[in-house]
Amino acid sequence: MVNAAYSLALLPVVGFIVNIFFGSKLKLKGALFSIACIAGSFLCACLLLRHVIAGNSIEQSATWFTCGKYSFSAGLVIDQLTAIMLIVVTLVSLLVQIYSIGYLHGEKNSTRFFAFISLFTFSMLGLVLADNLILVYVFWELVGLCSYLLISYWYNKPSAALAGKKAFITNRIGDAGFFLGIATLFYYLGTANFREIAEKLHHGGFDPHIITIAGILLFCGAIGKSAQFPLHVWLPDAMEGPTPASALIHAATMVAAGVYLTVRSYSVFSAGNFSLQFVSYIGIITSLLAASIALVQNDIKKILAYSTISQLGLMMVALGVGGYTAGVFHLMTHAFFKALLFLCAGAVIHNTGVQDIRQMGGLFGKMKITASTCFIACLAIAGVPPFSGFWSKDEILLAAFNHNKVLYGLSSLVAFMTAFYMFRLYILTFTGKPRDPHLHPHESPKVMTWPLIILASLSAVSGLIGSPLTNHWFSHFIYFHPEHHIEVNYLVMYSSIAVGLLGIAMAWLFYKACPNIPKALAENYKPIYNLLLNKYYIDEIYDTVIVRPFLALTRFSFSFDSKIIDGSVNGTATVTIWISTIKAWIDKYIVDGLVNLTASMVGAIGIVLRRLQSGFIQNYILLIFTSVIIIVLLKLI
Amino acid sequence: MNVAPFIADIKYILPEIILTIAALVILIFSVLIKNKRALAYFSLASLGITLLYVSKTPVITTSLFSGMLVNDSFAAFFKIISIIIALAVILISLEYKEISPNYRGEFYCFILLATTAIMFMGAASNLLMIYLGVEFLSLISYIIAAYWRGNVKSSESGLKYFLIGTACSITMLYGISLLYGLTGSLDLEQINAILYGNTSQPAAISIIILTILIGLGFKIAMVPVHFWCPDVYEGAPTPVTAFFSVGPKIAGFAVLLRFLLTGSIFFYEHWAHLLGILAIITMVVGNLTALSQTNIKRLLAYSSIAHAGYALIGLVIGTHIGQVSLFVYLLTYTVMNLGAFAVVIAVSNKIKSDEIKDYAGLSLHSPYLAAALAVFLLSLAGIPPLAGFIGKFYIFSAAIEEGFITLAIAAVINSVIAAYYYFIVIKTMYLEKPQAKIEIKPAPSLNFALIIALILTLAIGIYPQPILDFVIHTSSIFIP
Amino acid sequence: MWSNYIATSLFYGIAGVIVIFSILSVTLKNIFYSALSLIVALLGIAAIYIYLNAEFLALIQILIYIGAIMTLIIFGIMLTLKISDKTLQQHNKQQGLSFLVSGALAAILILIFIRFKTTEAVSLKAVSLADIGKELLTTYALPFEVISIILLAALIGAVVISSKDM
Amino acid sequence: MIPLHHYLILSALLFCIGLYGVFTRRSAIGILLSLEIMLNAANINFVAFSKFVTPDNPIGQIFVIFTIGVSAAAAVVGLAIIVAIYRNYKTIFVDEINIMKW
Amino acid sequence: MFGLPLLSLIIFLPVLGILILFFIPKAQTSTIRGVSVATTLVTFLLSLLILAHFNTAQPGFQLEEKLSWIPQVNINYHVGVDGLSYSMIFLTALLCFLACFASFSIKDRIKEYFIFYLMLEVGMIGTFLALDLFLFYVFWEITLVPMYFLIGIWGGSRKEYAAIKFFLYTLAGSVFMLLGILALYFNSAPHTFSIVELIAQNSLFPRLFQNIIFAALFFGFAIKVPVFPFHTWLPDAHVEAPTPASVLLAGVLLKMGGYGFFRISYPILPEAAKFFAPAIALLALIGIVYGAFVAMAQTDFKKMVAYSSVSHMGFVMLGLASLNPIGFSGAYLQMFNHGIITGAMFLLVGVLYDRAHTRDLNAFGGLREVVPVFSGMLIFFSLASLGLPGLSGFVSEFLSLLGGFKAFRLFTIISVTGIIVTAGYILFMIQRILLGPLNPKWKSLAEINTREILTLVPLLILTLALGVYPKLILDILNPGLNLILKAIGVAN
Repeated sequence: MVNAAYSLALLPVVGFIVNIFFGSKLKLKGALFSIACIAGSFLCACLLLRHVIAGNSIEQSATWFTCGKYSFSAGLVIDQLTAIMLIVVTLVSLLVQIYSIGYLHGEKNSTRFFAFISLFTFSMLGLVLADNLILVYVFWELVGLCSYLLISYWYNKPSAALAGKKAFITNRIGDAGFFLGIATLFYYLGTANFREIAEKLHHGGFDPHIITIAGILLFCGAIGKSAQFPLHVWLPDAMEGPTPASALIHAATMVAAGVYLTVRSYSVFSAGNFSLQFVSYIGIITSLLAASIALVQNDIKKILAYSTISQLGLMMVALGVGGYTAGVFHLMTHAFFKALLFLCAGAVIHNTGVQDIRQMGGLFGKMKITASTCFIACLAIAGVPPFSGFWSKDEILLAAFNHNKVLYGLSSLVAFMTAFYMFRLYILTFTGKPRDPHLHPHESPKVMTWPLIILASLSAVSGLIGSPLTNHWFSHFIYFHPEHHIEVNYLVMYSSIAVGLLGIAMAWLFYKACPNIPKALAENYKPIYNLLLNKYYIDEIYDTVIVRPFLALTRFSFSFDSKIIDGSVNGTATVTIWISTIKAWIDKYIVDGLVNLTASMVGAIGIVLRRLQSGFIQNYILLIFTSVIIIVLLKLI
Repeated sequence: MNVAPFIADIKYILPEIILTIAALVILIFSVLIKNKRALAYFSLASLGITLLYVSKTPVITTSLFSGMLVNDSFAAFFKIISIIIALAVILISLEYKEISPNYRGEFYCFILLATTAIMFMGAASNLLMIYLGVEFLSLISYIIAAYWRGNVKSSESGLKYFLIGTACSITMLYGISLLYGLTGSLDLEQINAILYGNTSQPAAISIIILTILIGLGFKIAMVPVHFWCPDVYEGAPTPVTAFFSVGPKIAGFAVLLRFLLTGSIFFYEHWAHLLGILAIITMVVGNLTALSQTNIKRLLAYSSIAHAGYALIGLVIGTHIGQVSLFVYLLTYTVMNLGAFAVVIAVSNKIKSDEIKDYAGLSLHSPYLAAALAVFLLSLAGIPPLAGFIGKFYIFSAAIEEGFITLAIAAVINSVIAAYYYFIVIKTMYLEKPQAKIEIKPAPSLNFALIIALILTLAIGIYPQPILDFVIHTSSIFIP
Repeated sequence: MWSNYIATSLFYGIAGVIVIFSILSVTLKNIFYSALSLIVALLGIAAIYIYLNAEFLALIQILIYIGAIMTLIIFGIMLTLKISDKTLQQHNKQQGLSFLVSGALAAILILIFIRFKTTEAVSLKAVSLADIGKELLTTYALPFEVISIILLAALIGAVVISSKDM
Repeated sequence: MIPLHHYLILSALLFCIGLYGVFTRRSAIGILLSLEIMLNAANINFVAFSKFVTPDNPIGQIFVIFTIGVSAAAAVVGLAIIVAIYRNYKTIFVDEINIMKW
Repeated sequence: MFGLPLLSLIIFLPVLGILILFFIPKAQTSTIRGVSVATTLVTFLLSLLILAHFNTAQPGFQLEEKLSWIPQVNINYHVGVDGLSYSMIFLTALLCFLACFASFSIKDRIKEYFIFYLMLEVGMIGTFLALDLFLFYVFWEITLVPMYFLIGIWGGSRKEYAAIKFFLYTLAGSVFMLLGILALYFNSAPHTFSIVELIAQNSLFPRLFQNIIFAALFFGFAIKVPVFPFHTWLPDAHVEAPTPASVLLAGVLLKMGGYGFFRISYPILPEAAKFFAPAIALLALIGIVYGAFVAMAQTDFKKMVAYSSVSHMGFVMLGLASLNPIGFSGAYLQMFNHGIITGAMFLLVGVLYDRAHTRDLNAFGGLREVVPVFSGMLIFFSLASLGLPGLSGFVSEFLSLLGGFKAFRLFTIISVTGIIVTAGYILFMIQRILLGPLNPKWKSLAEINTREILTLVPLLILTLALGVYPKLILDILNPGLNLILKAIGVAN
């Protein structure tokens, strides 16, 4: 069974190598090859899931390298959490790859895209399989790299290059915190392996203060990667990349890595006394912020990006309030319907060539399958009962309700806003009459629609495994420590359905029934509207507060380096003052003497000494005897 | 009539006698025969014989001529060095055009006489003998400095050298008279016996030491008495400058060492402090003024002042290790300096100018010569695989072993500054474009001297052991 | 006793003559006159030698120093004298400092010589010329030979340097 | 009898007068003269010490003989150089003879 | 292998090459190039042969050779190799061999060029193998003169200034080092220069004495590393040096300083090492952050890579100052990796400069379309230099920071910001050169040719191999590092 795990990880690498080196020659065959690889690893994932369901988990590690008495090991662990994640990653990656054959049909050499996608899948699988924090850190940055490569895939677009750089650097900031967290844990607990950390913390006897700091530092990594509040600015810009890439990376898998890390090292968070609250506070701030911005965005991909940020925020809230299972469950369901939404958006953009939803309208007639699958996804994300979104969101609200009423209230507000902006999007793009005459949308080809259909069915069905119908099989499958089962609270369930339906109704009222309400609202609440439209001006704040002064500082340090340090070391600065004062007197000799000399201080004294050599014999003799007199006087005194 | 001892001592000063006779023979023949090269070969032959004789005879330390000279390995060391210098100078000046053909014979005679003068100074242990040796060497130096009669600069350098030289030697004479007055004897041993430990008249002793220091300092171009050095080096014909930079300098150190070490009449601890300061000032002045020089002979002049400063450190240290380092330094300094001057002669024979900018691009059209000069300059700067480094290394290790940390640090900083102006020359040779495209072929004799100097510089640098054995042996007689 | 008194006063007279004439020779504008005043000073010094019962030295002083060297110098003056030289300023500008330096040196030396203590011995027999001759040829034989070579070298050098043809 | 230090004072005076002459005389021969004065000062010293310090052994006097010899040689060489300078520079004023400086 | 003195052979083989070159007339450039490539190749093969003979597990020096050189002063020609020096020898031989290929772009005075080039190699290999302080100092200075000429004659516009500045800086440092060595010599019991004996008696030196000597040696080594205040020679020397010279300068010469710390300063003067550790850590921190900041503001490609070297070498000093096994392994590995990565970066800069004749970053744009293979290589090595996991740069930086974290928590936290800024300026560089719209001027830019690719492939393989499986080299380094740690008296 272990070699299934190895083959699972290594197949995408094979796909990557084939596509990178022989991509230009293989053209389409290269893409098919990488899809085959991903399909292979998906099968292995299913095998492993069956193996894990059968109750046994795999754990293997070998020493990576040693320095002195510390030895660093690298290995893989497959337990329930990993199995679920493997399925999610490989499945979504497979579907996205199939979809992108159609999407990138026109591209010149699209094999590079497939190469990066398979490299990304490899690193994501590695991240999920890794058994210790250091290995996670390794794949963590590799995943960041792939997102950089994919965002700046269309390299001749300057905005894509900028967005890629911004994504990588923001991730790097998070990674810096992540590293410090690993270092604290490594020294304080003596190990980076998850299982050992959990056992050690379980025994207790550790100063909770340090563990809290370690937890918060680890969470910094998650903030960076999952685009939580302070470091969320890169995700909306990451939409520059091709939509299938966004679907896979910026919706389903990579952004979920932050959540996965928090889940995987949950023992650290629970041991610390303040870290869980910290996680929930960050989570709720992010989701509120993102949801409010999404209300007014007009670019279809930006809306989905902000919705991802807010859904992730919700997952963080779930983890923060102790809803370990709820978080993971929402992560899984969200991966499916958010990937689906992105692929629909991709299809829409691919066919209409425009991203602004105000220009779209009435596409339902032309793109039946895309519209219908998108409708299912909207229902799921809004939390309408039979669909997966309802079950996972309900569990989160339940966990929040049990833990802290305020969080519960805010989360349901977020649920309401989510429902509202999703259906605003749906109504504006698909229903009503087409606003832009010269758009001529048409249904996307088979290869794109089939993944949509599969994803739609998944987002419909996947919620059931956590629902009471299968008596909460999911919470028995993934749980933290004592397997406590929270009983269903019907009040919370009904209120979440009500909130969802209210959101849909409002959207229908605003955009279907009387379209002038949004404009009216926008007019009289001008400042708030602009605030939201410009994303609370966070980008601008960052730019003025951090980026611009930073660049100024680099320019200053460069001038400081070349003028002060360089100058003072070989005396150029001070010498210029020296020479100017005695310029007239020794001008001729300075000019030709110094033409190739660096005019260092040493040189200047040399010139003065040289002047002593006046050529007059009697000067010399006089100087000799004066020095004799001086020496004698010195000697006598 | 106790004439016998006088005759018995003659066999000890045979080398000096051979050279004087050779000089006289050259004098006579220079009038009779026309081709001057025969004279040169004759002088080389005589030098060769004396060298063989000196290196063969075992050294028995006795005092000769009732205390006038002392024949010991110290004197033998200086005999060998002075003969080597004379050989090199004659070889270098064979092709030198500026020395007018009809006075070339006298030139060789003077070089031989100068060598005998240095030998006497090396061996003198009597104040009178020291004074005569110094005067003899100075007189010959004034003559050969002004040897290039047509040239304005040469006669000016001769005049400057004469006037300042005589002034300093008369001051030394005055000091010797006072020393004689104080002790009533001219023999160094007796003077030391009398003066040792008696500090009755500090002022008188100070004046005596100072005046003698002025006289000898003049020879090694120490700081207060270094002013003549650049002008004379620039003016005198280049082979003469080559001789000045090594001959008198080493003789000066010989006498200073003899004074310092036969007995601490200099009340050693009393004066080490002053000599140390003078050494540092000499180094600093030599190096700093050299930075802005444009004429290569003046640059080498200032560099020789700086090297006198380094050698002084060896002197200041005074213990056995200090002496050994001084000898090693003088030996390596001689080899490098003569080599450098040989190249300068080869170039000035062709380009007729000593300005540094005329050396531009030398490496392109005569790579061998440029490489040789580069090696010598690097060795002067003290870069490891070469002889100069061994000299500097010994001086630094002596300084550190005896705890003269400030001296060591001053020397170290100075050697960095020195590297700068040596590199100005290397830079012009290698990094700049040449104006004129002239291929410089050095004369065979000059070439021969150059190759020997090059081989010696590299050999001492890479495997200094044989040289060290030779030096340790000679300086072993002074156990302070 | 009386002759003794005259001798000492005569000594101070001669010393005064020497000092005055050497100052004159240093300060006189006309180089020829300063040479002559130097000759007078040298004669005074010869007299001093007699006082120090070094008669032979006095003889040498007069014969060689004045006879040979001073005549040579006067020849030199004649060779290089230009008519215009007489009127020119004979002293360069650094008089002030040089007077200070030489004065200081004089003061230091005199200070030392006043307190100069040395082993003053008294001997019966005066040093005769024969002793000097014997010493010259026995203990100082080597310097004797060396001084001869020096004079020879100086001779040749003078010929080489000042000969006319190039 | 004239005490020793009177002679020494005389020689010191002479030495310094000679020195002053060397500093200030402009003509080369003038300097030569002053050098002769300084030399004689030293000779006086020698003879005085020979009489007072080593009366029975004429070291000082012999030394003076040699110094006179050397000064003769020096004077000869000096004058030769001065003549050569005169031929090249047409002047023997020392402060005009400095082509080589710095 | 049949008793050949392997170490002396590898040191003096280039000398043989120089002798052969002397007799080849200046005109036959191809034979000159052939001979020099052959010499560097054989030297590289020799280094592999040494590896074959080298037993990695056994700590201490192997293949030792000892000949008395100057018995008077107890100086002897004593060479030996252990894990630390072997890795540096391998790096030197490899870079020399690859840079020799890159030297084919040198067109004028080729014979002199290769003579200086081989002389440089002698000095470098000698420094790493010398076990006698005097011999170490001699080889240390031998590298100065050829590098001066390489920069001076074949350099860029301000070559003279850069060459003399490089020379004087290093000379000033090495001269003080000489004083330190001499002081060590005179204070060791039986007056010895041998490093092994000095380490054995390092407990005898009194504390104050150790501090003074450490300061003197620090001055010499810090200039070479370069540590913060003494780094100003590096950008000038790099920018003006021809490509192969700057590859060797960055790849090997900087490592001599670090090697000096590991081999001489730390084991012989343990108390001083502990005493100065915070100061060195602070300088390292400044080096990392300041170097990265200044690199960010550069418009000249080569100068940017030069300043990035200052920043990367800051990690070496941080690891060094941490005085624990992780920090030490990280520091030494960083030296090795930095040599390979920056060597490759400079080769790439050379490739670009040979074609575009400008190094101004803003003059490029969108080259990815025109030269995909070159941009692939550039991206690979840039990512390696910004410390992307999976490549060697990451392992060493991670270990240095981890080691540093244990010793100096606050300094390391600030240094971690360094890796963020590093990512910043490297991606900024990639963006300006490769991404964005194609600058029409470079439409006809020639793709990287096979010769240049061949020089880069070995480095690429090494970076990847050491990144994925660093055990390969860490096992070679560990015995040596543990020995040093034991000498310092740090709990292993």
